Amino acid sequence: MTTADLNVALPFIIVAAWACILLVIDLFIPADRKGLTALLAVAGMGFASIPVLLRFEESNRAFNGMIVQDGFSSFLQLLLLGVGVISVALAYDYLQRRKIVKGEYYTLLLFSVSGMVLMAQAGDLIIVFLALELLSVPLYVLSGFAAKSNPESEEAAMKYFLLGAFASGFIVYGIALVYGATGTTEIEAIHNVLISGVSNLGLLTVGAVLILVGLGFKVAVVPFHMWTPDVYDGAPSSVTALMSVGAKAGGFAALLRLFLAGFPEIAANLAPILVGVAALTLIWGNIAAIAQQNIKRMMAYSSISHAGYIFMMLPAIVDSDIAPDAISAALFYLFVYAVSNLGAWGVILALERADGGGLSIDDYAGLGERNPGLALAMALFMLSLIGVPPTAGFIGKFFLFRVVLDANMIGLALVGVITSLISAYYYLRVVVVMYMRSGDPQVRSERWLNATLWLTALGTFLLGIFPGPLLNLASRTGLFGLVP
Amino acid sequence: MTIPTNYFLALSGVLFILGVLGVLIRRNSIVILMSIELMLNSANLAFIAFARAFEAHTGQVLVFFVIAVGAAEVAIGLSMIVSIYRSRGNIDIDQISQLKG
Amino acid sequence: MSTQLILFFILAVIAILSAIGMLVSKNSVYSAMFLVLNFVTIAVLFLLLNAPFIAMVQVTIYAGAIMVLFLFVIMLLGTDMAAEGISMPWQPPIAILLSGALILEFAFILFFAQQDVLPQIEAISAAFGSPQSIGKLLFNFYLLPFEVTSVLLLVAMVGAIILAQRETG
Amino acid sequence: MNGAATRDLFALAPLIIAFPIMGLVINLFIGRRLSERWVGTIASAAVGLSFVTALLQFAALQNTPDGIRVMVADWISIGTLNISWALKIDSLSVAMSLMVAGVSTLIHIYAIGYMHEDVRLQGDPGRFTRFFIYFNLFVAAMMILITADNYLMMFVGWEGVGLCSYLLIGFWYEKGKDGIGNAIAGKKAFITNRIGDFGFLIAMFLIFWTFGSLQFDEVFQSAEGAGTTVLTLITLFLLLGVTGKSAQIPLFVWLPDAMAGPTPVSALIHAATMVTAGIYLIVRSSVLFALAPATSNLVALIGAVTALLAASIAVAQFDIKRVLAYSTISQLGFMVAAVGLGAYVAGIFHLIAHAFFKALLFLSSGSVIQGVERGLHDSGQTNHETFDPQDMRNMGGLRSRMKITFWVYLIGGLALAGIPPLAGFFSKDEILADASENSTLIYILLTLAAILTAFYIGRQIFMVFFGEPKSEAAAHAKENPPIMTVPLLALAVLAAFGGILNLPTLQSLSKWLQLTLEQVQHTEFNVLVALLSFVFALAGLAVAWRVYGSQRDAADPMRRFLGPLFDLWENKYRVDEFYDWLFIKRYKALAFTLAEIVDWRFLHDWVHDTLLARTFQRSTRWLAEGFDLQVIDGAANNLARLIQGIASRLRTLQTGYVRNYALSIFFGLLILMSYILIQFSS
Repeated sequence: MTTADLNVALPFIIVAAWACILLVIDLFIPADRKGLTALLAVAGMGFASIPVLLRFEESNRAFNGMIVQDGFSSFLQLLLLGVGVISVALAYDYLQRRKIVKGEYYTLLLFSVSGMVLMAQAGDLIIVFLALELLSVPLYVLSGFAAKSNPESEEAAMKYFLLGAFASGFIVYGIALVYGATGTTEIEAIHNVLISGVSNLGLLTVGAVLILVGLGFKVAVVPFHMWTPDVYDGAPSSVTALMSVGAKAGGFAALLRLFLAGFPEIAANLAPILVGVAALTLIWGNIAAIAQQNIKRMMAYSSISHAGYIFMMLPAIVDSDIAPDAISAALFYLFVYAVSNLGAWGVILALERADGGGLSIDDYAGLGERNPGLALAMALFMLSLIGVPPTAGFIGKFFLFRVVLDANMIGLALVGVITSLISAYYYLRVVVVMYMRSGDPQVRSERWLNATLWLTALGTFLLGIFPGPLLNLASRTGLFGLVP
Repeated sequence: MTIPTNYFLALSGVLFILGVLGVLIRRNSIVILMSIELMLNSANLAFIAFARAFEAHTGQVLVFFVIAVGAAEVAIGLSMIVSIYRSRGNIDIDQISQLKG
Repeated sequence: MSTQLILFFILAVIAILSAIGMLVSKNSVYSAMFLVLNFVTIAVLFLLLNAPFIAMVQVTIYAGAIMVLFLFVIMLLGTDMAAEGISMPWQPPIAILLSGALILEFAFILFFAQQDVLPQIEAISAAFGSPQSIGKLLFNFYLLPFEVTSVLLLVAMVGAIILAQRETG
Repeated sequence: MNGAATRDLFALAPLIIAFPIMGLVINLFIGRRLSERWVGTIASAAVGLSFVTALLQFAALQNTPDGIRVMVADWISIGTLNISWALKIDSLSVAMSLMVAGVSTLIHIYAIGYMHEDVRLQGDPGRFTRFFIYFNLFVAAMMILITADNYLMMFVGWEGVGLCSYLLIGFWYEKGKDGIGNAIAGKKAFITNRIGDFGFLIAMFLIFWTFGSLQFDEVFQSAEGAGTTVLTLITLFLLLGVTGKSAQIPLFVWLPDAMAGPTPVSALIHAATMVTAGIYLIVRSSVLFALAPATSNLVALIGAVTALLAASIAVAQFDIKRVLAYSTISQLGFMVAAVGLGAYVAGIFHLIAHAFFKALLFLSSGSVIQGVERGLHDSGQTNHETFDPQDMRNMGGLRSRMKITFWVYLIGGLALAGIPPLAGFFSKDEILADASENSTLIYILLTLAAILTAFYIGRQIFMVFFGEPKSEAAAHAKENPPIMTVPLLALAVLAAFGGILNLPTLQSLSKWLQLTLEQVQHTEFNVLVALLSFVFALAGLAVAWRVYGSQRDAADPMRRFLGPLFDLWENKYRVDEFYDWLFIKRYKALAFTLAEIVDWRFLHDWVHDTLLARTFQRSTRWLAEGFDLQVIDGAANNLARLIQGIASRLRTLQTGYVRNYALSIFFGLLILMSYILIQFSS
């Protein structure tokens, strides 16, 4: 271990160590001043972003290839740290309202973010596995955070935990098989063995499929998605917000790196079935969302469908000419999705009442009259999630579809376009209810929440009109040793 | 030493599927948790067998990590089960199904 | 057939039977005991594979600590005979059918379709798998994962306390 | 004017879009605190300034006839793909934006008066500001569409105008039939338009795929090199987009329902501007269409058939706005036919002339409706719930009661009928002349449509303004205030003298557009065609006079004369029902038949009872029930219901049982493994 190793791991180390320290500090913070813990958590993530920014475009291996640093990981780490900060801001007022204030909330959130940050850098299957657990275990606990007052939260936690552990069983077994086939767990080394032709293709393929199942569960693609609506529904909304963005981004970080840097040849063999999974996810997620009355469940299906859009990049990376574009499209979309989705969750949090009510779509009636600003923001987020120009979501989708077309997957592109047309149906229902029905929604207005909403709304709008800088950033993020 | 690696692989595969089966058919959440442990353990068997075949220690070290993760999962899982038992009076997984649709 | 092979088959049969026993036992205490048996059997297999250290860890941590935790919780909750009524009668047959199919596919892909050449197990030095060699690897090459594991265990501890703690005051 | 000054003028071009956005932002943030007068003035002024800017561009173009690309900012720039926020200022876009901004300004002013009344009649004055925000947003989006420099930006505007149209159709969303009629109309427009948008999107992807660019100039330059097949495909998908937005067969069903919006909306969006976006798209892409003759022929045919079909439906409608709606579809058909024949100038000419006289007709009809409603109020009658102020059978004799409205309506009507020297005569005649040279079939179809046009507009004028009042409300009807009548007069002047734009032999519009469009055909003024169409128009009017001129009772004499044909027309050829039959019933029948076949073949077989048939029947029933959810009112809604049906089926799969979810994961794994198995064993 050298200083260089530590430097590469610095973002993870800062977040994890900060979480450990915060765990102790929190004991001395009185129960009515837990806002301080929240602030400290934000500060921790702020510090962690400094080394990322300082070494944004460097490429390094560290800890014997356990972790790698490249543009890809830096981009995702920045995104994930931002997501963490926003999740804290969203949670602060919500926890007080639901009377579940505990300092451990922020600590666990930090631990989860540390897992995500580590996942972005994972260069070895064992790190993929451990980071996945590190990001999931706190989320299991956080899902059950409202369990004392709300049996649904308890149910969500149990479902998430059991199915999550089940899925990680698949991942472990998959890693074992990949190890058996290649004799190594380091992602780049796997690829070297694979191209030198000494590997056992059958074992490797089965192992890859098992890992795909486990990670597919995390990012919620059909048919591994069934937990999503129930867990998103039952978990405290502030946790769901983090889950829908952070866990997904972490899962995709591993999927993309693994299939591009580890075994692209296997991905090529699996391409038809990857296309099938993407198409099925798009169709199922977008159609099932239509029947939902509860906005949290609707957003759950929406998140499934967005996983489908990003998943389209997986069969596309097979072609090495397209791979750089596919990676940057996926990164850009993840960013855009994170901004719009967190914003939408912010609005949901603002409308959720202390007793857990206010989550039906009908509860949004009259929002346009009562609180035009909030309604406008929500409308913007919905339009962006549909992909209506000139919002950020449109650029993201456009970029994704372009890659799909470049990869000659016309059928998949068609499915994508048609399903995003269908998605307009349920997203706009929210807009219609807000503006075209009268009602009396109770809206919570709080400093941090409002700031978050302003920020995300502005981001959604500006990224639609000036996507240039972010697109540039996303397109300069090569993978270590592969894409310049 | 004449036991082929394949034999170990086959055994671990059977144990893995039995673990999966346990999750699919049992209603007692404690037994489901045990089944998941069985899945992890079957993977361990495969790791050790491959480690022996490659004559490399890597596989054995990986098992170490898997056991640690398994322990963490058990800790979380059991405390969740205890808390569910307190609020509902049973740990039947099929009765934890209010969220649906 | 060498003695080792015979030993392997005996252990394999015990492992599979104990796993099945765990699956079908109505009483969850029996399930736990079967699982302990399974873990111990696998530990013996580890010994056969020159992994004495891991075998010991398996027995002490898994069969010892973790399974005792299981038994403790079962006893604490008194749910050793939880009702296993029929709520989805079609699920077990489908699950068994699919599992059978998966085993067949698995076997076919790994052993017939692809003819993978797995490295064979040959005699090696007795020092293989010793605590020293594993320890060296663990604290040098695998330092980062090791630290991550410690963080993970800390998180699990905190999480378990939060989940199980009763509302005070 | 020197070059530098010209450049400065061009630099102002983004203001065409910026002014309406400023207007809406002002109203959005401080509109609540302003009086109605101010809100309306700000909105109108914003559009008026946009018009002035367009005029400046017109002036600047005199020096630089080739047009110019005004860069605003880089938008998307990745690898080979480079898309900027740039405006294309050339003779075509300037002509369009002058028309849109001009007509919009007049309609905005009219709407100040109209909405003042309307929000009070409907009982929610708070929505006055919202109306003008939407209206300004619409103009901004329309200007983005027109000045777009590439297909992507055009699509941005295309979606934007669609969104505004949807919002404005459902403006009184809680009104209409059963309290949701307007909302349903909005939904129908929305869904139908999404089908069209889908076509546009696919076409856009194909264009990018073929040419590697979306910018007009680059695409058109390399168009010759592309294969006919792909060009045909592109243009066909564009055509699908056109049929959605410009309400052509088969996607025209939404436009009549769109009349649920306030009348200024019908005038501005659903008659003068937005619906012409499709024609604009074809003219913009004329290079592509010229290289795909098959599509062009189809375009012409669709246009001509739509023109005739919609005109015939218009004959049998009683709602004053519905007649105009079908008339709009029919006139759009004329334009589509023209551009399909390659007569782009004629198409644009008719587009502009039509914008003048149809906006005039719609606004006047709004004036009539409010006159009648006020009459209803004054007459002291209490049957507000059952009385339909838009039904022409309740009108009559308004000529003497609403003098200004009558005269302007007459001018608009005669322009539509094609009576010289009004605008409609010259523009329609140019299309007919083109058709007579290129295709006899199209010519005949269009001529028949023209005859019907003269007839139905005559019928409308006579039913509404002549004879005796057929209800108390009509008898008490009163003229509207000047804020509404002055814009009417202005539009009447335009409708009357709009023909000057492209008089025969002078051809000023042709020469102007020639700067942009390469393949402008010169169609010589055809005296015979002109004379014929004039005679036909007169004949149509005469027949209408004969039948309706002195009619006293509410029954329509044509019903007796035409019999079942009239019913068919009144029911719009039962297209809505046909779509239902075509898509929904077929599916049910198929599912049922399949179930029957299986039933028969495995009769008395144990497999039948235990496994196959029951599973199969269950699954088909499962699907059939999902698809069959009492569907009657329109294909678009049916499509939505169908998807909703599947959605509710998917819901039942989400059982809430953890073990089911685990099984689904396991099942997924099994499928993946099976795939590998097949791959490895082959």
